[in-house]
Amino acid sequence: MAETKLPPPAPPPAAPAAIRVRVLFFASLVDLIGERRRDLQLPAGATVADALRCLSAEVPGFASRAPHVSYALNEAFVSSDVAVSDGDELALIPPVSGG
Amino acid sequence: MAETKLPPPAPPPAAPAAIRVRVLFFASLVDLIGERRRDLQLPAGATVADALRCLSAEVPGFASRAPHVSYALNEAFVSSDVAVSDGDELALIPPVSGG
Amino acid sequence: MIVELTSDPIDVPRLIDHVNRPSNGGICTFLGVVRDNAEGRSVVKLGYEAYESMAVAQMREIVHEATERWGLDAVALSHRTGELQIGEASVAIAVGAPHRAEAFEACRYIIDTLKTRVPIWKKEFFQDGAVWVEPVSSQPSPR
Amino acid sequence: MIVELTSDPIDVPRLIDHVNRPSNGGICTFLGVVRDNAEGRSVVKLGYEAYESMAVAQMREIVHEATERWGLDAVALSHRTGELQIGEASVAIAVGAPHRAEAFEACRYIIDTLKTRVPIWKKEFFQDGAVWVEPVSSQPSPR
Repeated sequence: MAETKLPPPAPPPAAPAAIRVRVLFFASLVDLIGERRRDLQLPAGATVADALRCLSAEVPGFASRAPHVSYALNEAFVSSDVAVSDGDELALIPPVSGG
Repeated sequence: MAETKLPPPAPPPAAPAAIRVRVLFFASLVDLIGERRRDLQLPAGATVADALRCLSAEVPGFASRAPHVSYALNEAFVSSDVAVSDGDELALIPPVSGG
Repeated sequence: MIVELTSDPIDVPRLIDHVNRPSNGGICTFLGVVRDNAEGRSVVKLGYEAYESMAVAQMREIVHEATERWGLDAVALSHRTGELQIGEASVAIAVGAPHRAEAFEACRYIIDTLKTRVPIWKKEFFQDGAVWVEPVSSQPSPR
Repeated sequence: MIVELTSDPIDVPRLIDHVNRPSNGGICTFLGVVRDNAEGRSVVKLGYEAYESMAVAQMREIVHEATERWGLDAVALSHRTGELQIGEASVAIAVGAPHRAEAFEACRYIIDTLKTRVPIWKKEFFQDGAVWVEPVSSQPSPR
């Protein structure tokens, strides 16, 4: 005779795993922010744009600079809709003036 | 009574004054001609072209090279119809290959 | 290939020697040197800051693009960091090629491209202050 | 301005120093160096012969044309004479300018123009002989 098994209990809804992203600042952004790097805690699935919104909330004056900043994720230029992953290095690149 | 004067005797036709031109040779023309300079005696009023004709007569093999040679009179490039003067320095310039 | 960031003065003859190969007939070099003025103001000195690891990676990539496009085997690219006095070279490029057209074009490409996307920043020091130079026209975009 | 013919090796750093003025931000140099081959044949060495007085006069004229056209105050041009080994510089040009475009363009103009009308001739020495190089396309015409 077949036994009827109870389904296992559903897991509780997972709190989104937090990821840590290291943000690097250079040149005028160091002057603005007062430091060269900062670690951000972001929800899994966050994008570069989310990281920027987070910084805009934390750093007075950053929001107005953001449109003139480019982003490099692990040393490659990316657009702001790219997702970040735990351990990523996100560099904020003001307009460059080498040469 | 009016005297009829004889016209003065016409001067004998002047032998054209001879001019001396120093011709300079370079590179392959030195190999052809076997010397770096030669003085030419030319009639007054002679042109660069006359000097070249004179050289073509004197130097076997020069006539066929002449079309590829440029001319500098006293260190300035000239065309072959320019007149030469006594004491001029006429350089024959093969196609150049400096640089 | 030499591709480097350096806080020491750039040794230009070393770069030229590096690209002077027996098969090359022409070497074009470009030096960026510190001018004594900027937009009408007297410049006292300059400072260069780099995102070093990425700057070197971008410089390598640009050199690679040039060697591929012009078929070159000899390029040297050095960029200075730190504080520079008037007349010092901030960047030096040397390109050797069998013929001169390629040497000139590749050298020009490298400096033009470096200025658009290598993460290095210049600070101009005046008598009465200093500013980071950030031409909006040089804002890099993803490629 | 430095404009010279020399039978000694060209001192490239001296030319660069000469054009490194405080108002200049870019220096472009070009070196012609002796290649080990020409039209597929191995070259052992080169010899350069010049109509020296006129060559220097023409070089001065070309430098003058470039300084006028690009508004430059700093150009150096040196051409070697005599026997040269592989890798030695036969000609060196250094141009300093406030901005790089002028430096590149003037430097290119000077080498291109020099090759069309400065009375200097190159002899290529091979294992089994030697020839004067006389490209008919470089036959100067009166100006």
